[in-house]
Parts: sequence; C-alpha cells; structure tokens
Amino acid sequence: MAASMKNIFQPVSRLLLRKNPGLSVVCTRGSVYDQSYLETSKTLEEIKRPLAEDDIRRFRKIKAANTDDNTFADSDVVVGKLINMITKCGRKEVARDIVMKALEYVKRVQVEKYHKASDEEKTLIVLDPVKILHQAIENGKPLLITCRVTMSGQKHLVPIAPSERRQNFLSLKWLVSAGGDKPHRVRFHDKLGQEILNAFNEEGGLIQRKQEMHKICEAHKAYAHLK
Amino acid sequence: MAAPMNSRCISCYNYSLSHVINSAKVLRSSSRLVSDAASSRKDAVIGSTDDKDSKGFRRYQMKKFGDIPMERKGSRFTAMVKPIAPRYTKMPVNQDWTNVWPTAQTFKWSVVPLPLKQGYLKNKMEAAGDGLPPQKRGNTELIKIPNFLHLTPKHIEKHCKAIKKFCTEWPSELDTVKDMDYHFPLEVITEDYCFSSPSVRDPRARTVTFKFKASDLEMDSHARDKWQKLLKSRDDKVTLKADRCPLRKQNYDYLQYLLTALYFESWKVEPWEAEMTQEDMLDYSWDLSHSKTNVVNIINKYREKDQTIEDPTKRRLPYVSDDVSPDTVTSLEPVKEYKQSVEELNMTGENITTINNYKESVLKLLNVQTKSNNSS
Amino acid sequence: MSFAVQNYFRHLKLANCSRNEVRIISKFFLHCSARQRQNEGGEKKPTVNFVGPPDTPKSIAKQDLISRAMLTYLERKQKVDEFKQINADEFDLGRRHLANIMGIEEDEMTSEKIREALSYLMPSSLSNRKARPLLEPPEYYFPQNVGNQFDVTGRPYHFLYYTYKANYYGLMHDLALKLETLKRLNFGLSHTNQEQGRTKVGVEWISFNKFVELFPEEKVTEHDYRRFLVLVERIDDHPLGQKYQDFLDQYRITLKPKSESFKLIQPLIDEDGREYVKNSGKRKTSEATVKLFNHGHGNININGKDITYFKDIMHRQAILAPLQLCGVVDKFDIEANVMVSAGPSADAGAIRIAVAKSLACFVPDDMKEHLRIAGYLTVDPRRRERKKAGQEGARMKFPWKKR
Amino acid sequence: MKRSIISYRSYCQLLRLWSSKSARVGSSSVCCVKDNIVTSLPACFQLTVPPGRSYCTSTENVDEEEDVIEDDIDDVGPTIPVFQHRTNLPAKFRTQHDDPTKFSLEDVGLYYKVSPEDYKKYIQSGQWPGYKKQVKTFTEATVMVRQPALEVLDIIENANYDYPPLRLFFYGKVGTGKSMSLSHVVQHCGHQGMLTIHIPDFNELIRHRTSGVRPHAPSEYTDGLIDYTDDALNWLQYFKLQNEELLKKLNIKTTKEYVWSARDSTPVGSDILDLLSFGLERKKYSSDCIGAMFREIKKAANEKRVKVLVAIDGVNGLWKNTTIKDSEKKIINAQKVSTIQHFHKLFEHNWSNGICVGTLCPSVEAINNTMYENKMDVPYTPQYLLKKEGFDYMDPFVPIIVSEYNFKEAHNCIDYYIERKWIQSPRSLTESGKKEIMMLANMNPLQLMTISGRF
Repeated sequence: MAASMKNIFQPVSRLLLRKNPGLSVVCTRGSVYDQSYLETSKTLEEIKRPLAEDDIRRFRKIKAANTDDNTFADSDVVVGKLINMITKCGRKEVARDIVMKALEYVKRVQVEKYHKASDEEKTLIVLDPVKILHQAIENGKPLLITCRVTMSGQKHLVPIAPSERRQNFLSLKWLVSAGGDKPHRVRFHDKLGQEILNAFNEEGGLIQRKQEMHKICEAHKAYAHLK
Repeated sequence: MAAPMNSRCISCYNYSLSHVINSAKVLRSSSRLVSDAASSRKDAVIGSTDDKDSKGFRRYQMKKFGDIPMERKGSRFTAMVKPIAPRYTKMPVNQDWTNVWPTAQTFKWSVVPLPLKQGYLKNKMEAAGDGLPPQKRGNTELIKIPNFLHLTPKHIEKHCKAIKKFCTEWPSELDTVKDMDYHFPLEVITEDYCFSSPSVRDPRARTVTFKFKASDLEMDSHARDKWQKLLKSRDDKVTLKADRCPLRKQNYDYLQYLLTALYFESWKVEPWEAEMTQEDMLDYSWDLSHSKTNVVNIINKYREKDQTIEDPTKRRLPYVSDDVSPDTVTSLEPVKEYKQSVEELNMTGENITTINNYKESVLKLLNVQTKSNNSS
Repeated sequence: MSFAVQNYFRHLKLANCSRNEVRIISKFFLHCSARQRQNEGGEKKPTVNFVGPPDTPKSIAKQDLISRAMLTYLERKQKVDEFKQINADEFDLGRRHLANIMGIEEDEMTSEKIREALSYLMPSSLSNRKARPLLEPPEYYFPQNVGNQFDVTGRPYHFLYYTYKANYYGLMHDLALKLETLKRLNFGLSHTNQEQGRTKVGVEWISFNKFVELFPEEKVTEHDYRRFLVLVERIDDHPLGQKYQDFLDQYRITLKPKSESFKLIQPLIDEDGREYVKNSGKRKTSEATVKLFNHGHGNININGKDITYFKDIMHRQAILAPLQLCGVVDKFDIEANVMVSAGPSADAGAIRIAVAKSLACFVPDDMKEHLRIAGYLTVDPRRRERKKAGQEGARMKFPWKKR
Repeated sequence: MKRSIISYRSYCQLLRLWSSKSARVGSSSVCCVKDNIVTSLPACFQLTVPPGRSYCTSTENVDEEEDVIEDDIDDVGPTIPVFQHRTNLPAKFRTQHDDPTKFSLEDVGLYYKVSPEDYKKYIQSGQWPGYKKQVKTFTEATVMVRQPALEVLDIIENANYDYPPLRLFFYGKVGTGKSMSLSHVVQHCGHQGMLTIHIPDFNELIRHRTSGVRPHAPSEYTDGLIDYTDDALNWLQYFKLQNEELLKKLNIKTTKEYVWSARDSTPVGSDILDLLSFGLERKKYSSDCIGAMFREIKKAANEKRVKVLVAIDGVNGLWKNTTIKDSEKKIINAQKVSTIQHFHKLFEHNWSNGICVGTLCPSVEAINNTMYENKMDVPYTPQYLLKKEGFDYMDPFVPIIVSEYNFKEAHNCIDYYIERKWIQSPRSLTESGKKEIMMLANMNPLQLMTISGRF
C-alpha cells in the first residue's frame, strides 16, 4: 500500500499522517517533481537492457538527468560517489577536478611501472585506475562496526555487522579523510591518488582505519549480545 | 453641459447599489416614470403632452407644494430627488452612433447601450450575493480599458469623407522609396499638435529634424574624413535636430545654416592637416603607416645586396630596378599587393583570409624561396 | 422539543423564531394550491443521486401540504426567473445596438460576431480571459438551476443532503460499507494471500481534477480527495479486495506507455539540402535553440564558437550525452544558439534537452526509449529556491545565539 | 558560415599527396571562418556520406571491445591507420625513422622518437608541464611531425642567407602546438649544424615568480636598462647546453676588447666560449655578456662562418609589461630589461646569414591582462598579439598558422596513447569511443592530452 501511495501522493498533509500512522510516506520538502516521477537510469547497461512488458519505467515520467549524468566511458558510479563526498560548499567542479587528477596520478604511477617492468611483470600490473579504485574501496570495507547503545543509563559500544551501503560509505569516507591527512605542501589530489594505490595494495590510511575499527569491535565483543 | 451631467451623477449614486434585483426594480420604475419602454423599443417621449408648448419644447414648471408626497418617510430630501433613467434607455436602435460617441472618451456606462459585464467570480457556488459578474455601472475595470467606440467602421468612413477634399493624387514618379530618396534626399520633419486645452501652443512643435545621407553630398576622401570627424560619427545616415530657438522657422533656418557650414568646413584644408599621422586618421592609411617605411628600408637593404650580384636572374628582388623612395615604392606590383593586404588586415579585421593574404603578399614581396617554388 | 428538530429548522433559516413559534410551525403545515404543485412537477431531479426520491407519500393529506420553507424557496425562484427575463431582454436590445454600432445587419450579429466586435471596441489586455468584458446571454453567467431537492413534505430527497456534499459523502459511505464487509468476511482468515490485492502496474487512481468533476454541484477539496484515496487503497490492499475490483475500476485510469505520447517533428530541409530538426530547450533561465543536422560530421557551433564554448568537460559531455547514448556522436551536426545564458551548466542543460528532442526524431523507437529512460527528454523543472524572510538563505537559518 | 579555400601552396600540396593516396578522401580542405575564429575542417571529415537517412546503430558492447576495433575500420575509410591490437604489424602512427632532418610531407601526423639527449637539449624546456609528465610516464619522448613545422623548415632550408634574416612566426590557439613546432624546428636546425639562439619560454623572462623576488640591478653598460642576472644566467646555461659542441668546432674569436670592470676584461681574439664561461662565472655581467656574445655571433654570421637560428617562444612578450616593479614601484616594460633588449636586437635587418623564427603566444598576452579570465579566451591573431608597436617593428613577417589536429592526426594521437596504455577505459578503445574523445577535446592537442587522462 505504501508503495503505491507514494506514487500517487503529492506531499501529504500532517493531518493525514497523524490519522494514519501506518503510512510510510516520505514528505519531501519543496521538490518540484511530484512523486510519480522515477529516477533516471544511470549506467549504459541499465539503459540498454530491454524493458519488460510491465516495467514501471514504461508508464511513468522520468526525472531530468543531472548535468553530470552521462554514459561516456569515464562515467562511473563509485567515482561519482567519491566526487560527491569530496564536494564542499557546492563546488562540485573542484571536487571533480581533484578526483580526476587523483585517478590520473594513479594511472601515471601504474603506466610508468608498466613500461619499466619486464614482460612477465607487465601482465600482473593493473592499469585501469577505476578498477584500482573499486578494489581499494573493496579492501577498505569494514566487516564490523560499532554503534552506541544505552543500557541502564550507560553507553556501550556494540559491534554490529554493517550493511553493504554502510560499508561502502565508510570505506569512501575513510579514504577521503586519509587523503586529507597530509603535509601542507602536498596537493590533495596527489595524496588521494597515493591513498587509493595504497589501499589497493592493502596498506595505507584507509586500511589502517579499517583495522582500528576491527580492533575496537574486538575489544567490545562482550557487548555483542546487546543488539 | 456640466450641470445636467452632475445631476445625473447624483441620481446614479442614489441607486441602491447593493442588489441586482433591486436595480432591476429601479430600472423598471424609472421606465415607468419617463413613460419610455425599453421593451417596447420606441423613441422616448419625455413627459406628457401637457408639458410642451405648441413648438414641442418642454415647458418649465415650478414645483408646487402638492408635488411633494405628503407621507414623508425617512429623510426630507430623499423623496424629492428621483432617479433619472440613464441615457441609453432612451436610445433608438437605429440611431447614428457616430453622433452619440463622436470622439475618443472614457467609457460611460450610461451612454453605451450594451449590457456589458466585467470581472468574474472564482466560485459561483461560493460567491456572495447573486453570484453574477459585476455590471457596467460603476465598474472601474471597464473605464480602465482604452476603448475604440469612436473608431467603428462608420466613424472611419466619416473621417475619410471629411479629409478626402484635402488629398491630391500621388505623383507616379515617386512610386518607390528609392525614387523618393533620389528626388528628395533631404527629409525635414516637423510636428504639429492640436488639442483642446486653453493653450494652443506645444513646445514640441518647434522642433525641426533634418534627415539625409552623407553619401548624397559631394565630397572627396579628405572632405569625407573631416565630415566624419566633425560629426563624430561614421554613419552614412545623418540626423540633425534643433529645438533651441523659440520658433520653428528659426530652428529650420539654423539647421540649414548648420548643414551648409558643415559641408563647406569639411572641404577646407587647414595647414595643420599636413602634420596628421596614422593615429589621427579615422581609417587606416598605409601611406602614413610605419609599415611603409619598413618596406622601403628592407627593399633598399635587399637592393644593396642585389647590386653585388651581376646576373639579374639570380637577384633576390628581380622586380626592383632602381633605388626606391617612399614615393616610388607603391608603383611596384608586389608592394601594391602587400599594401592592399595590410590595409585589409587593418580595416576588415583579422581572420583566416586576411592573414593568409598578408602571408602570401609577404612571401611575394620578399621573394621567399621554398621547395615548391624552386621546383616550379 | 428535541434538539434535532430545532437543528432542522435552523437550516430552514427559521432559527431566530422563539421556541414556541417553532413548535407552532412544526405542528401546523400551510396549505398550498394544487396549481403550484403542478409547476413544481416539471422541475428537474438532482443529477447525481445515490438514493432515489422517496416513495410516494402515503397519506393524501400530506400531499396537499407544503412547508413554509418550500414556499420561500418558490418565491425566491420566481424572483430569479423574472430577473433572468429582464437580463435576456437587455441582452437582446444590446445585441441590436451593437449591430447598429458596428454597421452589421441585426440577424448577422451572432455570438461569435459579438465577441469579435467586443474585442475590437473594448480591447482588454487582462491575461485571464474570464476577467475581460463580457456581453453574453444570461444563460452564460447565471448559476445553474439547482432544482427541487425537497419532497412535498419538505424533506430532502438525499439522506446526506445537509452535509452539503451529499454525493461525495454518499460515495464515501458506500466505500466504507464495502470495506466493513470485507473485514467481516476476512475475520478469522489467515493472511496468506496478502499479496493478491496489490496495485496493478500501468493503472492509477483518477487525478484530483477528474475526481472533482464527478461532483459538479459540490465543493470537494483536496483533503476530501486524499481521504477517498485512503479508503480505496485500503479496499484495494485488502486480501479479499478482488471482490470489488470492478467497482474500484470506475475510479481508475489505465496508463499509456509514455513512449506513445512523444511528439515527433518532421525533419526540414535547408538551402544546402541537409535534413535538420529545430528545437528549443530551457534550463533554469537559459534558453537555447538547436538545429540538429542529419548526415553531419560532428561539427558543433554554439553561438559562433565550437565546443570550446564550454570550458568544463562535464558541460561538453552534457551536450553530447544524447548523441553518445545513441552512438551517433559524429553523425550529426549541432548548431546551437543560446539566447539567454544563465551560466554554463544551464546553457548545457538547455542545449541538451533541445538536442535530445531533435535526435529523437531521427533515431528508431528503442533508442527514443533509451533517451527517455536516461532522463534526456525531460525538461528539468528545478529552479533556484527563493530566500526566505528571517533566514539566511533558502534553507539556512541565522546562527542561533542565546543572547 | 562562410567557407574559403586555404590558399597557401604547401597545404594544397600536402592535400594532393593525401588525396592521391586515398580515393575516398575529399579533394579539398576547407577552412571554416566563423567571426574571426579559425577552425580547420580536416580533410578526412570529407568522407563519403552514406545514402539515405542513416541511423548509426552502433553495437556498443563492452564484451566485444577487441573485435570492434577492426570491425569499424570501414566506417572511417581505408587510409586512416588504425592501431591493430592483436597483430604484430608496426604501428602506423610512428615514422619509419627518427632522424628529425629527414621528414617529408608524407610523415605528417606521425610520431617520431626523440633521443633523451635531444629531448633535454631542444624539446624539454618550454613545453606544457603535462607533456613533461607524459614523457616521464611513457618513458619515451615523442613528437608529432606536423605540417606548420615542415612549412617553416622548407623555408629555412631553401632560404637565401645572403640577405637580412626573414621573420617567420607561428600563431594559433592555446594548446595547438606552437611551442612544439618551434622545438621541432630548433632540433632540426641544431642537427643541421646551425647555431640556435632559443628562448623556450618567454613567460619566464617577464613573469614575476611567487617564490622570492628576482635579483635585479641597473645595467652598467647602458643607462636606463635593468639587468635580471638570474634570467641571463639561466639562459646562458641553456645556450651552452645547446651549442657548446658547435662553438668548439667553429672557434669564433672576439673582435673587440670587452672591459667589464677595472680588473676584468676580455681581450681581442679570445674564444667566444671564454666569453660564455665568463658570463656564467660572473653573474653580475651575465646580461652584458649575452649582448657581447650576440655581437660576435652576428659578426661571425656576416662572415658566413655559421648560420644562425633565432627561435623565440612568445615574441609578443618583447613589448609586454612585466609583472616586476622597480624601486619606484613602477611596472617595468620588457624593453627596459637588458637581456630582452639583446634578443630584440636580433630581429634587426643589420646582419645576414640568419633566420628568425618565433611564436605568437596568447598565454604571454594573458599575463597582467585583466580583460580575459582565461587564457583560452585571448585572441590568437598576430596583429592583436603583437599590438601596434610590435607589428610596426616586425612587419613584414610570415605568419604561419598552427591549427588543431586534423582527423588523421587526432586518430594517430589517440592510437599512440592506447599503445602507451594511457587510455584504459575499455569502451574508449573502440572506434566510436575514440571519436568521442576527439569530439570532447575538439581535436586540440593539449586538450587531447589532458582529457585522455580521464579515459
């Protein structure tokens, strides 16, 4: 019920929400799109996959694509997320520039290594920076995280298994913070590139952060039953 | 005229404005009063036959004591002033509208015999009162509209008839704009104002404007240059406007003088004009430019060297036979081409064509040798 | 006297009578002539009626009686009719006057001619056409005749008459009954087939505007509409909701696939014999027109510049994105003219929507659908949010300081 | 859009060569002139247009990346070299040999390899930082043979050196390869045994660095001029790097005694290398030393002992205001700087056996220019850049346009990047992917270099 309601409803009045507490309608403040609009399909594969007969996208209006939504070869979901995380004060162009330079740095290092390597070593070197970034994020995902639980007035750190979404978020967040931890003269994009490479090789700030988290979880494993 | 207008106004405001049904009643009562019948669609006859003399004019009658109703209700005066029916109720359907509404004027509800309404109610169910759109009486929205009741087809026909006697036939020689411009190069514009205020003068009437093309005046390049400088404008179309003098005639004379003075002044050559340099010119002139001195210098330099070579075919600049001076240099063919390209570069601006022309001309001027040159 | 009766009379606008008077009135009905009744017999019945007129009265005595309310109602109606007649006469006279003013024969002055003449004589520039001067017969602007909704005893036909929204509440009452029935039927059953009643794909409840049209005489608000939705949703979601699907289908519309509603423009041919489609696009306050040439070589011309009009690669990608999605980056020429520029992102957005719309005229249907799904064919309706008074910006508040 | 045929001969010759090789390529190259903005429409874009309304239904499947490369060749035309991924054929974007002196029009659009020594000597300085990074990443230095450079080399080789020096200036948009073409010319002439007086980057001479103030002092030799000793010293080192071997061979002797101070002097008949090393040792006199050296070189050139190439990147900087202020806080014009004044004099017509080549550089114009936010917006046309003063001085000169890559060059460029593993995204390896990169970069060499980093 909630799903179908969501599609029909304009922003719902408080009165209705109060009378029907069962409705889980997200009241979006001031969105110009009414709720019948669907999100765009972002990746090329998603767009080009044939639509099923009863696919909802056939019948509904689609939101307009954002300015940075495109299907060029350099577009990637994880890179997009990273850009969004680095953005400050809405200056996305700066963030995009930083991430692109960081990825270029990764590529420079790898390509140089590739050309200097012998033939056998060449096959082992990963050159695609996007693949490297994906692997780095994968490596940085924590298996356990802590959350605060208040029991009888005392707060405890309780280790829990995070969701996939949360894992990705933390990994990206730690990557960015590891990139920010640098001497004054070093440029952020270079440090970020280094961190990506380091995490790809299972070392560096991101991995350290993950291990710290695991250690904390280990220390608080006594409270694991709380949640 | 003013007095009856006022009395009618007062009577209007005495209508009960609140309710339409009331107004309808009033309408009916008023029609009874003047024995007119809008429904019977006949000409209105004011008053009974007793009120008129033998010629049909209305006779003035003093109000007698008995006219005032004995049973007074409410205020003393309300009963005395009876509403007069608006003018439109007395209008015959076949009247001449051009006489009723001869000129432009604001909308008068009592004169226009149309049951107009304006303004709408958002919700008919909700509307207070009767739920009908506001009527024409006292409707300011209708007054706001600049109406065209004075420009109906009949009006226009009448106007045309009236002014036809002043019109003459258009000369067939001046059919096109081109012809007009040719035969009458100078356009003099004045404006007359006619209105009904106490003063018949308008300050704008004295303004005189001359419009003409500078190209219609006979001028050489120097005069044209000076003309442009005097006017501070390079436009061909010139507009002179004068409104300083109090009379139109004076302004007209002044402009004639001004035009004459400008024309002859631009033909004059003053002694200081000989000292003008490139920077003082409006247009680029190669003869005054540094480029010319450069070319003369370089050709002479090359010529010095050429003179040491005996075989004339092997000389760098075969087109130069004598020492060149700034006066003679333009007679050489490559220099002419070069001059043209530089002028083009300066006048039309830099683009791929002009830059390439310049390049070609330089290659020719200096006779630069390339592989393709040598082979051919 | 009971409170209910008193309330009843209040509706008849007799509430300012004293209690005693009310009692008297309630006891003695006034007689009415049979002739008047005959007149009333010709009146229309209510248009939408869930509950029909009650059965014929049982006693003859009651038939001859008519309430005082009915009498006032009839009086009022007579007045209105008279007034309407005056208006009609006035209009006819005015029409003939207008014909005279405009120099047309009276017979030729049709309603169209009247409108034409009026727009010439009184050219109002008000944007709302309803607010312009009006010269129409009274039927045009008089409220619809509500008609007789009372029986001879003075009781309304509809049992929900005094709610002011009889038909709406009638529908809601119906729905509620249906839901209660379902609940009773479902009592004690397990919730195994919970999923059966789910809303179908491609079907939607009627919109608010359509819903309002169902009740022309009543003022149905958006709030009412939401309450209706809640009720229908509940029936629809009920495990046994299948039972009333036919009833619910009256309030549903079947959605058409969006791809069918796309308007195609026929390509034009320019002087050089090249096929092109011209379209315009807007984003924020930017406006752009784009000519998309078929059989091109990937040449781009934006306000006389090439793609370097945009410094940022993102904007370049944005204008090429529809072409890239269809894999025809170098098969078309773009000639764009940004009339109003509101910054590079807005310009790129305006050009992109125009390019996508034009491109959809050239590519096969499946690619058109790709363009739509990717969101390139939707005009971006987002605008800058206004700053609010008492706040730093659109959303940001001033820093809170205790003192 | 107005179209006009580019009239210069060599370009037509190039095209003739080109079109004879390929039947499908159009017969003429056209240049689009749009409101003074020059963009070349490459010849290869004149491909035959498929009949009827053509839908391009590209089969873009990421899994088939390797196959698509060869499948799409027909789309482009037979002449365009496509890097063949799997075969061992020699890549078609490289020249047959790497000798810079022996390139002909047939090699246009192909890359040649520069030896590390040559790279250090002639190419490295003055290029964009991105290029230096690229050389480091690719572990090799390559330069594309381009038509403007060949056109200048054609004139240089066939010029009559008995006459005062010709002036040839490259001009073009930012990032189209003016400096690279100049470096190519310098390398060529260096190999041909010409003495090269090369300023790789004029920005260096007139722009005030953020790090530290440049030491400067009033010139001792000429009143009113100012010495920037560091600049002079740096340049002398660079000059020594380029020409030391040649100067040793030539054995030029000074014809005049140069008295630097009470103690220091260079007597008549001393070697020019001594003069050079004196300038390098005594920082204070390095600027005057350049003047003295030029004087001797001019004399030697007049005597036909050596041909001289003057190559200055950013000639329009000779008349620019610098960003440096003197003791009275007034901005110094470049003409007031003694080193720049010496270079300025090389363009005079009072010597022979030399040739002057330069670039007209919008990025030099962008210094101190508040009119343009971005140096990409600065107009690139010669007269605008030289301004009136410069044009009056330099006129008549030969302007040579360096335009963006044409289709063949851009294609070769991307193929080269792919071969060097610089372009990694699987979809970019396809023919349509390559075209997308070209479109985004507008075939601009610099932008191709930067944008390809994303893919």
